[in-house]
Amino acid sequence: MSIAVRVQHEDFSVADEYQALVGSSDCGAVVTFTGLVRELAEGGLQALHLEHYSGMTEQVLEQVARQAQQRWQVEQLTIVHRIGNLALNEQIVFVGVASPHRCAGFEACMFVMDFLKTQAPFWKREETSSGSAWVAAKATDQVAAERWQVSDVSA
Amino acid sequence: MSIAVRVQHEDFSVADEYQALVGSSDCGAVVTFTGLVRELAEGGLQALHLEHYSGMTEQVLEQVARQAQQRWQVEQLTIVHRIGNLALNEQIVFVGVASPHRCAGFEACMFVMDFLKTQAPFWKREETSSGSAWVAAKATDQVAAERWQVSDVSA
Amino acid sequence: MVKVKFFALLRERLNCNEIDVDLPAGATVNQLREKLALLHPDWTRELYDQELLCAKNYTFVDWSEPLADGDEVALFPPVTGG
Amino acid sequence: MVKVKFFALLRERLNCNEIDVDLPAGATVNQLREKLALLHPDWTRELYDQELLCAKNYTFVDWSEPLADGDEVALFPPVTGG
Repeated sequence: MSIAVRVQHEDFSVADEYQALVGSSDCGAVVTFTGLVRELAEGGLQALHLEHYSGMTEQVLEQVARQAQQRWQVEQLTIVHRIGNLALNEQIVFVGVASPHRCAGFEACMFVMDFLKTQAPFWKREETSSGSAWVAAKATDQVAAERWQVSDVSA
Repeated sequence: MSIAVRVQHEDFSVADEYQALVGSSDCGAVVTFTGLVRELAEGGLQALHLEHYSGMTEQVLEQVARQAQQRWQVEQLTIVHRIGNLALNEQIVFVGVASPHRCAGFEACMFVMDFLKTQAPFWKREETSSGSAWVAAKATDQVAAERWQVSDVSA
Repeated sequence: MVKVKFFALLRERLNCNEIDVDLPAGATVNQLREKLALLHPDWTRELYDQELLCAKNYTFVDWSEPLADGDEVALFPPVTGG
Repeated sequence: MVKVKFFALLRERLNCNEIDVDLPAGATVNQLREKLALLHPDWTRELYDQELLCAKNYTFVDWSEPLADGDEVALFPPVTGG
């Protein structure tokens, strides 16, 4: 059982992350999630800026990963999150899980994403043709995290 | 909205499949599942043989993919399943979903895997040091498929 | 004439990949099974396995499904792919 | 002495990345907030935003959390990563 957490400016390679996950022995199921910079409903997105709280971010991500490993049978769990300026269609976040069983893999991956979205100190600012604005938190993300009924990821 | 279904002897590249998924425009979330040949609990697995019902398999997989696209907002859905002889740790199956939202991506990917497991005419035979045996269907797979409450994928 | 295909463990146990069967018009898959058991009494136990699945022309059907000339029927055990 | 960091929209609105604050022993995060509002009355509205989150030494805490000399406190809006 092993955890890898990285917060970085550089892009990541899903191919390399996948290979690292299957390199861990005897995993029958590998689930990956990749989040990318999307165009806005109203259009005009020029770039996304990602701010984070260095030190706390890494700690929260490791706690979330450890909680996932406690709840599900997970052999390898990788979280990579980018910071800084990202262009349209660039990769933002990767969560990969290698598990003996597909249900455990899917649930652990969803759990990590739901808690990352609501607990990890990252903030997005959207640069559009009409200016720059911080992204508002989504109630749906809060609801998604609450379905796991874990009150405190820092526990 | 596009679907790709392949049943093949050759291995597949998760890196290439991922690139094809993100190549579809404006997908904020890409979820992939990869199933690999696992060692048995009791050990001794030498190879896995995968038989299928040519013609029906492809049709069932396309129906499952279309159902996923009807239920969730999915821009691109890829299913690749191998047949023939596979060695330990080889890749068996890939399901990839590009979606505007992560929850839709996760659910569509799980749905496809659950129905593939219970509806697509593939059969596994395990070759071990003590002989060869067909794999028995798992009740847990049936339960996983039933949670989606779709009575008939061929509808 | 209906073409019947067998797969996996069933194919091995019957030692038969496929067989053509003459059926009266409107016969069901269950009547096809009865005819197969008459033609091959040693297949009876496998053909009446409770878990056996059947498909007609690449689509899952019930045993009560009516058959027409030229249909392809497949009989097989529960699937185990993925 | 406690170090206070601000992030994202809050940092921009206060026009302040971080500030050191002297506090009596055993003061809470809420008392830290009161002191900040006394020192910078124009920050009051932002500091009392209902959605504001606080962390002490990289861990989320309640406003009633007691602080000690050398602690690092962070105040920030709801997170929006991923």
